[in-house]
Amino acid sequence: MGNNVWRRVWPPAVSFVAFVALWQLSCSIFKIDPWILPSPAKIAVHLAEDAPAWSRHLAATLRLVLSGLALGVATGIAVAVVLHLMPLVRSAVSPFIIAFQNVPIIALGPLLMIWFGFGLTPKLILLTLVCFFPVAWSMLAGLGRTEPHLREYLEMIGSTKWDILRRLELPASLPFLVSGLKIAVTYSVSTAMWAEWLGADKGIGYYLIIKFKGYDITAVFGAVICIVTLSLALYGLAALLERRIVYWRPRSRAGRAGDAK
Amino acid sequence: MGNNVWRRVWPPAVSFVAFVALWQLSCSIFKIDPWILPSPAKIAVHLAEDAPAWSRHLAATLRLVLSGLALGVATGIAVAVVLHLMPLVRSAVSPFIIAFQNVPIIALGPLLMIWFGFGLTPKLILLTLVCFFPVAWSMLAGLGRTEPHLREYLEMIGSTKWDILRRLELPASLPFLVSGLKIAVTYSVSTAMWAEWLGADKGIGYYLIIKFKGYDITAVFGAVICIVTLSLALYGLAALLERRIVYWRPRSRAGRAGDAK
Amino acid sequence: MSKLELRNISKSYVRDKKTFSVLDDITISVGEGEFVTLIGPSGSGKSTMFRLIGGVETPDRGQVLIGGRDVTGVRGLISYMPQQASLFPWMTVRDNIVSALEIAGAARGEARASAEDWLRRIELDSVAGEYPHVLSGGMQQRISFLRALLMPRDVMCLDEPFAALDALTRTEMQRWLLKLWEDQRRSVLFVTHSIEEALTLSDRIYVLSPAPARVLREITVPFERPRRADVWTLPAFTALKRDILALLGEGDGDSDAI
Amino acid sequence: MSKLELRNISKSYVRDKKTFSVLDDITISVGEGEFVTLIGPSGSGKSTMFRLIGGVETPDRGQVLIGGRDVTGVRGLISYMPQQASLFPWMTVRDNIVSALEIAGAARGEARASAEDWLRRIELDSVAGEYPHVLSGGMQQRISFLRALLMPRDVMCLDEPFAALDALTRTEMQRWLLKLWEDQRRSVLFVTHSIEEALTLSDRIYVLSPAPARVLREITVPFERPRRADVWTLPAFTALKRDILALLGEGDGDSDAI
Amino acid sequence: GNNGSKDAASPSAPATDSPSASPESSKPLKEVKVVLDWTPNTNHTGLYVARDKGFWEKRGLKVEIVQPPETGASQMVASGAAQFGVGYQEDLTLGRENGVPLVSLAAIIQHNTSGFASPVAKNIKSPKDFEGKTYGGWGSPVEQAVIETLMKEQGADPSKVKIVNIGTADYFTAVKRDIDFAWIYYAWTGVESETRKENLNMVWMKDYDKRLDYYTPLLMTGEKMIQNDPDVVRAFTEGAAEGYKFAIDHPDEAADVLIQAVPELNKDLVRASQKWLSSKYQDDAPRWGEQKKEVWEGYADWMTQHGIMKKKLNFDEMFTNEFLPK
Ligand SMILES: Nc1ncnc2c1ncn2[C@@H]1O[C@H](COP(=O)(O)OP(=O)(O)OP(=O)(O)O)[C@@H](O)[C@H]1O
Ligand SMILES: Nc1ncnc2c1ncn2[C@@H]1O[C@H](COP(=O)(O)OP(=O)(O)OP(=O)(O)O)[C@@H](O)[C@H]1O
Ligand SMILES: [Mg+2]
Ligand SMILES: [Mg+2]
Repeated sequence: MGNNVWRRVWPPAVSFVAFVALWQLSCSIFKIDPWILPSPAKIAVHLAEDAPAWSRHLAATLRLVLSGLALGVATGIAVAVVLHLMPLVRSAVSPFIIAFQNVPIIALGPLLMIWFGFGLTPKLILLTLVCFFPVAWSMLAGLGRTEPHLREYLEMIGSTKWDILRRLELPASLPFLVSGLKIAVTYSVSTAMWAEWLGADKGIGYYLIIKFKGYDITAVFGAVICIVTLSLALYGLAALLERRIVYWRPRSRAGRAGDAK
Repeated sequence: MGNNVWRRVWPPAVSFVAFVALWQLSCSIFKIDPWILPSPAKIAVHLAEDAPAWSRHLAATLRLVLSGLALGVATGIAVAVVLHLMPLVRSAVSPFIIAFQNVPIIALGPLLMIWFGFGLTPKLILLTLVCFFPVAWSMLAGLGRTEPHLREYLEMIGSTKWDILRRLELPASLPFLVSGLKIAVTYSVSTAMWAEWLGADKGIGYYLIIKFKGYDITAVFGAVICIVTLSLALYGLAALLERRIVYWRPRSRAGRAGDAK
Repeated sequence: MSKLELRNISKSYVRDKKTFSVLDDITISVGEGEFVTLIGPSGSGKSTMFRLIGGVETPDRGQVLIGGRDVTGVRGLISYMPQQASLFPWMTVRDNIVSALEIAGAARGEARASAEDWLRRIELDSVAGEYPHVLSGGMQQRISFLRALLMPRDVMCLDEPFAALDALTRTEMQRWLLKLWEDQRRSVLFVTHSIEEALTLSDRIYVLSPAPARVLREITVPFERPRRADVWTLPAFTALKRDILALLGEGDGDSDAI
Repeated sequence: MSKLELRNISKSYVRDKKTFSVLDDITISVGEGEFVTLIGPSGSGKSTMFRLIGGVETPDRGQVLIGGRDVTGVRGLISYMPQQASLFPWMTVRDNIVSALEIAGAARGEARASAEDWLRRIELDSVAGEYPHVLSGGMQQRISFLRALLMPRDVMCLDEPFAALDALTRTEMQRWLLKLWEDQRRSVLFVTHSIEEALTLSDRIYVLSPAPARVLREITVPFERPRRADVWTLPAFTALKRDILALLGEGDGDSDAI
Repeated sequence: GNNGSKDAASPSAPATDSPSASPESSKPLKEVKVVLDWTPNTNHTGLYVARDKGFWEKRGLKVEIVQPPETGASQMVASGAAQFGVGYQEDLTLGRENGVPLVSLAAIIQHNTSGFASPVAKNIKSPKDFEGKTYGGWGSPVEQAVIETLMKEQGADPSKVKIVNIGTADYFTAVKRDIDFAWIYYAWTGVESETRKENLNMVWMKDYDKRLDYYTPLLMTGEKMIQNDPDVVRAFTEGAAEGYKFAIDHPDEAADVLIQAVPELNKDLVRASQKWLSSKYQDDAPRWGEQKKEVWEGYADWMTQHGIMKKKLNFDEMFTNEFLPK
C-alpha cells in the first residue's frame, strides 16, 4: 500500500522539483526582469509577506464560488428533473438553453451589470448560470440513461412514475450529477475571476488585477498560484464526493474476474 | 420520417416565436430603453444594416477559431498518444497539465501578451491551449478505456503494441476524440472573444467591445447573436462529424431486442 | 379456474413503417400453484407476452385475465424476475427486497421483517447488508428470486432468470429454485431457451413457434413432485427432449437448427 | 508427440497482498488433430491457463510446449476464440478476419482472398461487408470461429465460445462447429461449463477442480467420428454426464452444488 | 530630457515635404507599434491622422496601432512588445516606482479633462456634495485619495462617501443603477451625454488642487528605446505631433480620419467629441505635447502625501520634451 502510494507520488514530485529548479535557475542566470517572469523564490517570499491580503481576498472568492455553486447545482437539478418529466417542455426549451449557454461571458457579464446593477447579484447570476449548465445537462443525461433492465423491472412490477424517479432515476443519475459538478467547479472558479474583474472590491481576481495594474507581476503570479490551488482543491473535493457517492460501484474489477456476468 | 422531423421541430419553433414576440411586445409596451434591452426588431434592422462590418469581423474570428482548433486538436491527439504509450511520463507531467489547465485565462491572457507581444501568436496560443485540454483528456480516456475483451483477444493472438494502438486503441478512442472536440469547439469560440478583447483589431469580439464602449447596446446584442450562431454552427458540425465517425454504432437498439447479448 | 389466462392475444409492432406481427392468437393458462414454462426461439415474443401480462403494453386483440378478472393493461398485479438479476446497485441486498415490497404496497417495517426472515431462511442473511456487486451471479439471482417470491401477488413471471449464468451454476440454481418452489407452490409462468430446464422444472410446457408466435404444442410433464435431481437420466426425459427439439427444428423451418 | 503440452504448470496471483494459487501442478496435452475440452467450475483458472499458453502471462513453475518446443512466454503461436465474439465494431466482417490474419503475418491480399473464399464456403458472404452490430449473436460467433480457424497457427484455443448464446442457438452452433472441425481436424483446446457440450464435441475431457485447479480426471469420450447429432440420447452419454457431475460436485465440496 | 539631439529626420521639414526629400526614404520603413490605452477614441485621433496621412511614413516609420489588453499598455511598452504606448501620468509614476522603465514623450492633452460626473438630478455641483453619495470606481487607491483631497479642500467629510467598484461598466450604466457619480473623460463620456441629452454636472479636479491637473493621457516609450533608437523616437514623436497639430487645425477632417480608420465607432460621438477636444490638445502650452516638471513633481508630491507612493523618484528620467518638434 505505502509502496503503491510512493510509486504514484514520486514521478510528479521529481518533475515538480526539476521544474521549479529550472525556473529559478533561468531567472537568475538570464537575469529576467521580475515584471516579465518573477523567480519562484521571489513569488514564495511575496506570498508569505502578503498572506493577510490575499487570504482575505481568497476567502471572498471562495464564498462567491460556493454560493454560485450551491445555487447552480440546486437549479440545475430542479430544471433537469422538470425537463426529464416533461418531454414536450424539454424539446421546446432546450434549444434556448443551448443557445443561451453559448452567449459569451464576455458579453453577458457587462449586460448583467446593466440589468442588475452592482454588488453581488450579477456576479451570483453569472456564477449560477455557469454552474447550472453542466449540472443540468449531466443530470438530464443521467436521468435518461438509466439501465433499461432496471426500468423494465420497475415497470413490470407496476411502479408509479414517482417510484421510478425516486428509486431508479435519481440514484442512477447521482454519478452523472457529480461528474457535472466536477466540471462546474472548474468553471466556477474561472468565472469568479471574470466576475471580479467586472467589478468588485474583493476577491482574488480583484487582487490579481490590481496587482497587474500596479506592475506587481510577482504578486500576479502569487495570485495565480492561489487561484490554481483553490481550483484544484475544489476539484479534489468534488472528486472525493464522487468516490463517496458511488460507493456502490466496485473500485476495481480484479476481484470478480471469475464471476458470471 | 417527415412527420418525425416535424414533431421534433415544432415545439422549439413555437416557443422561439413566442419568446421573440414576448420580447418585442415588452420592449414596446414598457418602453424599455434600447441601452437596457433593445427590441428584436431593432436588433434585426441593425444586423441587416451593419452586415458588411460584422460579417468581416465574424470571418476573422472564424479563421482564428479554426486555426486554434486545428492546432489544439493536433497537439491534443499527439500528446494523448505519447502520454498513453509512456505511463511514467504521464504520471510525471499530468499534475502539471491539470494545474496549468486551472490557470485562469484572465491572468494567462495578459501574461501571454507580455511574453509574445501582439499579433496572432498569443491569441493562437491561448486558443490552442483551450482546445488542447479537452481533446487531450478525452483522447487519453478513450485510449485507456478500450473494451477489455478486445484487448485480451489481441494480446492472445500475439499483437504488437503498435498493432494494439492502430487496430484497437485509436479507432476505439475516436468517439471520445469527437466528444472532446465538441467541448473544444464551444470553448474555442468563447476564448476567441476573450483573445480579441485582449488586443485585436478585428474579430467579432473586438466589434462587440467597441460597440459596448461606444454605448451601442443594440449592436452588442447583434454581435451576441452572431457569436451564438457561430458557436452553434461549429458545435453542429462537430456533432455531425461525431455521427459520421461512429458509423459502426447502431443508431437505435430496437432492431436487436431479441438478440443474444 | 386458472390463475392466469391469456385469451386469443395478438400483438404487432411497427418498426420502420412496417408492421411486425409478434404474437398471433396466443391462448395459454396457468393454474393455481402450477409451474408453466414457455419455450421458443429467440425473438419469438416471449418477453412481449410478459409485458402484456404486466400491463406495460396492451395487446392488439385478446385479453389477459388474472383470477378470472379481465386485467388487460392493468399494472402492478404480478411479481417478476428478469434475466439479469436487476438488483439496484445503490441498495443493499436487504433494501433491494424491501424496496420492491414497498412498491407492491407493503409497509416499510413489515417488508423489512419479512425480508430479514426469508434471507435467514435461505441462509443469505450474512450478505443482507452487502451491495449487490460483491455477490456472485448465482447469489444475485437468488436474491432476485426471493424478491419476486415475497411480493404479495398472485402470479410470478420469470423471464429466462438463469440465462446469464454458467452451465454448472445454472444447474445448481434450478435445484435450489425447485426446492423453494415446491415448498411454496406459487403460480409461475417461466420462460427459458433450455429444453432441459423446462423439463426439469415445469408441470406444463408451451412450445412456441418463431415470430409471429403461435402455440405449437402444449406438453404436460409427467414426472412426479417433488422432482428428483436426476430426472434427466429417465428415458422419458430424453424422449420428451427429442420431441421438443424436433418441434422447434421444424417450426424454425431450418433442418440444421438444433 | 502431442501438439500442445502443459507440463507441471503452477500459477498464483497476488491480490491485496495475499497470494491466491490458481493452478496447481497442471499437466495436460492436446494431440495432433485432437479436440480436448477443459471443464471446471467458474474461477478455477481455465482462462488463466489460456493466457499462459498464449504467452500473455508466464507460469510460476512448469513449461508450455508447442510441437515439442518450449514456448513458455512466447506470444503469437496460437489462434484464439473468446467467449464474446470480440469482433471489432468499426471493421466490417471481412476486415475483421483480414485484420486478424495480418496480425498473424499474412499479406493483405492473400488474407482477403482467403477470407472471401471461406465466407462464401460457410454461406456468410452476404454479410461480408456488414458491421458486426447488425449480426445476431450466433452469426458473430461463426465469424469469430472462422477468424480463429483461418489463422495459420498450430493450436486453436476456444474459451467458452458459446456461453453468451441462448440454449437453442448454442446447440445449433455446436453442430455447425462440429461439422467444420471434422472436415479440418485442427488441434483444439476448448473450455466450457457445459457437460453436454464437452461430451458432444470432444475426444478427451479434463475435469478440473475448483481453484487451485488440479486435473480431477481425464476422460476419453468413446463416441465415434463423425459424431451423430443425437449422441446425447445414447445411454453412455448419460452415464458419462452423471460421472462428471458427480466429480464436479465432490470436487466442489458442496453436496448441493449440481 | 537626457539625450543629445541628433538631427536625423529634419524635424523642421514642413508636412508638405515629399517623401523622397527625407534622407531615410531610400531605406525600407522601420516598423514600430504603438499600443493604445483603451478602445480607439478621440484621445487617439492624432495617431490615426499621423498614420493615415503619412506623417510617419515620410519620417521612415511604419507605425501599427494596436489595442491594449485590459490590464493596460504599460507592460507591453516596457517589455518591448510595443515600442510606444498611450499611458497616464499616475500609471507611469507607479510603474517607475516599481522599476518599470517608462518615459513620457508628450502630453496628449495639456490639462486634465477628466473629472467626476453625475446626472444633473443628483445635484452634485462641488466636492462637498459628495457627502452621502455613492461613487463608482475601478478600485484604484488613487481614486479614494483624489476624492479625499477634493472634499477636504471644501471642509467636507470624505468618510461619508461610499465607494463601489464598477469595473468595466460605463458611466451611463452606473448612474442608472446604484451609483451617484463616476470618474469620466469629458471628451468621450461627457460629450456622449450631451448627444443623449442626459445632462450632467462635472466636478473638475484641477479646480480644487492644482497638483491634480496632471497629464492624462500621454505618449510614452521605454528607456531602452531612447538609448538605442533615439532617431526612431524622434520620428515617432514628431509624426504624432504633426498628427495632433492637424487634429487641432482641422477637427472635422481629423474626426473623419478616425471614423474611417475604425468604422465601428459611433460616428456622431466621434465628431462631437473631436469638436470639443481639438482645442484642448495644446491649450495654453507653447507647443503640443510640452510637459512641465512642476506637473510631474506636483502629482508625485500629492501621491506621496496620500501614501500612495513611497519612493523618491527622479523626475528628469520620467519625461522628456527632447523629441518634440522645435
Ligand atoms: N418496443 C418494440 N418495438 C418494436 N419491436 C419490438 C419491441 N419490443 C420487441 N420487439 C420485437 O418483437 C420481437 C419479439 O421480442 P421479444 O423480446 O418478445 O422476444 P423473446 O421471445 O423474448 O426473445 P428472447 O428469447 O431473445 O428474449 C423481436 O423481434 C423484437 O425485435
Ligand atoms: N490478473 C489477475 N490478478 C489477480 N487475480 C486474477 C487475475 N486473473 C485471474 N485472477 C483470478 O484467478 C482465478 C481464475 O480466473 P480465471 O479467469 O482463469 O477462471 P476461469 O476458470 O476462466 O473462470 P470462468 O469459468 O468464470 O471464466 C479467479 O479467482 C480470478 O479472480
Ligand atoms: Mg426475452
Ligand atoms: Mg474464463
